[in-house]
Amino acid sequence: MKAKVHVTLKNGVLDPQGKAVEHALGTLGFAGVGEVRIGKYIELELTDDAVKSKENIEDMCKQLLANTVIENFDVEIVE
Amino acid sequence: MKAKVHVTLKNGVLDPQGKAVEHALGTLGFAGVGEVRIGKYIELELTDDAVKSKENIEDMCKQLLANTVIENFDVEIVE
Amino acid sequence: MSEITPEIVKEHGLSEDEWKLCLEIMGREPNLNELGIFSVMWSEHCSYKSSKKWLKTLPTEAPWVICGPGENAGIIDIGDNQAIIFKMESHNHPSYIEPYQGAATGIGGILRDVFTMGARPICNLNALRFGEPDHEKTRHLVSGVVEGIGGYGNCVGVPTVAGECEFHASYNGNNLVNAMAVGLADADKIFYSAAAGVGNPVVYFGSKTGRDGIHGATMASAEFTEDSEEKRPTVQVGDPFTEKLVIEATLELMKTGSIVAIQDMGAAGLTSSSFEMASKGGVGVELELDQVPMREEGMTPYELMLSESQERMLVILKPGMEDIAKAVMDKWDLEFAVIGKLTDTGNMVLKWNGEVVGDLPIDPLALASPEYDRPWVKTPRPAELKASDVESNVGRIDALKTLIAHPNMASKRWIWEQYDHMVMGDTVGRPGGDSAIVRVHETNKGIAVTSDCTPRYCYLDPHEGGKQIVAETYRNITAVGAKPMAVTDNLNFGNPERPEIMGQIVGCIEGIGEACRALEYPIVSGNVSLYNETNGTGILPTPTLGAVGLIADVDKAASVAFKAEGQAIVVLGETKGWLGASRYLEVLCGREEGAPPPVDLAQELATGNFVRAEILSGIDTCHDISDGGLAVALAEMAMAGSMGCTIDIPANVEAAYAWLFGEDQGRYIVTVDADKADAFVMKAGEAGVTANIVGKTGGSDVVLGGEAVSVAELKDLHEGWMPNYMAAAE
Amino acid sequence: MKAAVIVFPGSNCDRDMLVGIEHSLGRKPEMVWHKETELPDVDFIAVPGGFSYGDYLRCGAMSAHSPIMREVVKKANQGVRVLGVCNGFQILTEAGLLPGVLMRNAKLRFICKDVHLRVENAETEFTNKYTAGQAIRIPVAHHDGNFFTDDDTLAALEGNGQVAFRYCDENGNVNEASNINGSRNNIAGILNEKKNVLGMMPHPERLCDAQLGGTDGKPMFDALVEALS
Ligand SMILES: Nc1ncnc2c1ncn2[C@@H]1O[C@H](COP(=O)(O)OP(=O)(O)O)[C@@H](O)[C@H]1O
Ligand SMILES: [Mg+2]
Repeated sequence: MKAKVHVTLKNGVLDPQGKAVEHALGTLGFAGVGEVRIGKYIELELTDDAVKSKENIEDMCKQLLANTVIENFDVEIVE
Repeated sequence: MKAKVHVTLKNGVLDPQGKAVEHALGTLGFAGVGEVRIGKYIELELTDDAVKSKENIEDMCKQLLANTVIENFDVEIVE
Repeated sequence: MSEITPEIVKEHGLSEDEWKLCLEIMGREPNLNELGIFSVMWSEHCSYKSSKKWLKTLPTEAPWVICGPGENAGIIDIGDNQAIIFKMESHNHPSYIEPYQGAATGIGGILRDVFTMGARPICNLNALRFGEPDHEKTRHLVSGVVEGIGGYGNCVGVPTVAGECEFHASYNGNNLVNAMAVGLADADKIFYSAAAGVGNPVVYFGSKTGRDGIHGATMASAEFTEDSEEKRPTVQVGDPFTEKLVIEATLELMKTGSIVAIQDMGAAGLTSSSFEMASKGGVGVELELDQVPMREEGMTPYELMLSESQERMLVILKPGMEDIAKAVMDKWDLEFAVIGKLTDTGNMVLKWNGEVVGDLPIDPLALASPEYDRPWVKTPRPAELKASDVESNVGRIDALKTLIAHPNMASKRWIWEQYDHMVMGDTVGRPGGDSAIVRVHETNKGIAVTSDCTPRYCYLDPHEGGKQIVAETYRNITAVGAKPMAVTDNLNFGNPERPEIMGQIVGCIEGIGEACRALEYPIVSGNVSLYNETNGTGILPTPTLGAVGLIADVDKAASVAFKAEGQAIVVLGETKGWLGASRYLEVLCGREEGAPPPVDLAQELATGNFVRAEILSGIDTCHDISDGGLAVALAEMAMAGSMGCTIDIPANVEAAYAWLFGEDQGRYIVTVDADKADAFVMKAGEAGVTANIVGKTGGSDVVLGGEAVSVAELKDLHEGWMPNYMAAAE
Repeated sequence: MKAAVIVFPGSNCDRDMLVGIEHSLGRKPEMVWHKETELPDVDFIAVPGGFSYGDYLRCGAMSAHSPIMREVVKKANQGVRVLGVCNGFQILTEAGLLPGVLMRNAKLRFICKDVHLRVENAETEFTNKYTAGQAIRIPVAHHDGNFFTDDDTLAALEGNGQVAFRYCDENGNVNEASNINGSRNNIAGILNEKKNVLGMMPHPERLCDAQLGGTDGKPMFDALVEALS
């Protein structure tokens, strides 16, 4: 069992890496790309039944995996 | 229209970040978490029809978004 | 049934003769685990089979040398029971395949060589060579390599204080990344790698072992071909955070008195570390490979022996000290495992869940590794060029402006500002000078460090080129006021199986040896990187040297910047106007030819001693003259001090451009108060050193024989090239 | 002054900080390992720079959860002076002692060089040996020093005199060109509301010794020593 977590920057928060990628894509000749936002994708292997609740993983996000001042997170549990 | 790109480390490639997070979760008292792998999640806004092919985004991945020596990528196009 | 087919032998890079020797040593056909071990132990990278014969000719001794080549790093005595431990090593091939991780793990590896002997690393250097700036791969490589060096070095908290960065078409397919680490230890608390004590536990600590870089060592010994990029998954990823923990844990473990011998796991991982330790100590080893901490499931003994996972150490403990050592590793959250014991069999016995899966005689394998006397031809010395053989259709100011903005001469600030060069709080001389200076913590002593190589000289005349590199490091150390103490070498060449290349290797080593002997400046450690070729085109011969000097009082150190207006500018050493193989010829005339300037070693010593003594008695501004000659050196002093100078070109010179841009060796520029200049020139003469007053400091322009350019304009050109070049990619 | 320096796995400016404090204090501060659950009786705590936990995930995120940080937060709330430099600043924001976050530098590269800072608030126990508007020269060495916060918080910081330092040129002009990392309003260092907690990206402890090229960092430690003795 696994948890897949997406951590993304909130709207309005500056994303220097996204900006740089946006610019670099232009330089490389890839036209037609608008805003680029870079987030994290975290896969957690769950070895123990106790953790398998979504709430539990959300707790991990709040405490560590995301900085909720600037980031949103999204948790999905998969087999 | 958007492209969602996941960039993840290839199997067997060391993930120092994932390892450190795995350890930190343990210290915070979250038991039952096995391996943690951290990748990137990139959202690209597509403003131009020309870029909307999956191949085109895959090209961007190969050239810039992913380091194909150690990373895999996965592209999904959404409305 | 043989499991070892000729194809398998070939895949492991063993020649037919080597395979025969292998059968002879084993007395039977080896199994795959054993073959894998032979393969890495006898790779060029681990065995030095092509260079050994010539390396033996280098001078390695001096009264202040505590430990020369043969251990993980070289050690010199700097008094007060303190020792400096240092070495340079290449990570060329990995950095070409994956620049960030390749360069990063190069830093990690060289740091381990130094702290494994008991030193706390105090600084790093990096010598970089890339293809032409407009080659399609160059920017990407520069960006990745610099980021990787910074990413690793900054995180472990060791300042990167000096280096080099050059571009040349011969590196288009083979960039060079040579990293040097310098550490400080108590002279009476040095740790060596010779295993001892039958029955003593063999202990592993650091990171877990994964399938990283298997066959990295053999890869580093093979030429690149178009399809080498297929080998990518063997790239190792560095974990500088873990390295930082390993440094602290190692130094802490050393204080517990539990260590008999210690060695990092570098190229060829567990294989070379265990064989070297056992061979040096004349003991046998029994390893329980299933006890090795593993990162992945299903790993095999073959993989465990050959993995090049980073941040791992091997140590022989005193009996019964396992718990003490484990407590240290627990504190630092590192893996710890007893993976075997020393035996008296003289063999390496590998066990896997109790079953023997390999049994090899240690000494025959480690010591009887092949040594080749490869055929070589001497490089013919090119004709000497006269000034009149060199066209000069550019004015001197334009020539100067072109030179200082040229990729090979422009400021490398863009690089060193990405390196934390101040962490640890002892960087007294920051990057940008002739040598960087790192203060010995809590003293007023300083360690001066530099790395140098002039590949174009080595290509045209390997012997003179070899001498020149030694002399240049000697000058760079001397120019800050430090005494040159010892050298580490990193010999980068093409394919040694080609006699012309072998001729370059022999010539350079002989030249280096001659100069080191003359200057009482031993080589205490080094590394060889061969087969730097792509599709049959080799790199310029690039025997990079890293040097260490000592200054007793850092407050007396000199720097290149002009400091006061109206001082006399004095050139020490003779200026004849040697343009052969010069930057002027290369950059302004597009010619890479002619005999490079010869080095007079006796004169070098006399001039060096004079300069050093004068700095210690008050001269605070000094710069050696190297690439681009007198004019470029003056411009560098002006830019560093934001102060101009006025230079009079002597009337009797044959050609002004030769006088300004010639690269005659053995020269320094110093400034002295105007009223003391004549006495200074006299004093130099008495010491057997030619001295000429060429002008004076002051103003906002550099004026060369009546023609002027502002220091501000020079600075823009000099500082502008690299950021502009790199920005074009962003 | 009784001072402590917190040491995390991966701290690497802990010794720099120790020496910086020692220059003003005349003796060494106590070094406290992050796994400790109690702080000695101190009136000044420094959280030094480095790459605690490798800066993995987010700079300072994992250290903010170290056992000792609970104590640091407690003491800070009791009024003990806390200085976070570089990674220390990042840790203090992650631990909630200071607002905002430090994002990747706008140009994405690590920067190590001397920069100039304009002293914005010279009336705190950290800064009262400088004068308001003075330009001081202090080195930076960071990859993630791009200070970001939302408009409201920014307005509050500006309104309460919580901005301690701004990046400027050598003449004290705060402009786009001197904003080395893209920070909002050129912010290089901020205070909490009570002004007993200061976080800054530049390293004052690295320029407290003329041999290292300058002493503009020393007045900060002198000021603390004076205030706390
Ligand atoms: N890759 C690098 N890393 C750090 N410092 C560098 C690097 N490349 C060049 N430098 C610094 O730039 C200065 C000039 O380099 P170089 O021209 O090679 O010096 P020199 O001619 O005195 O040998 C030196 O201080 C050197 O340490
Ligand atoms: Mg020099």
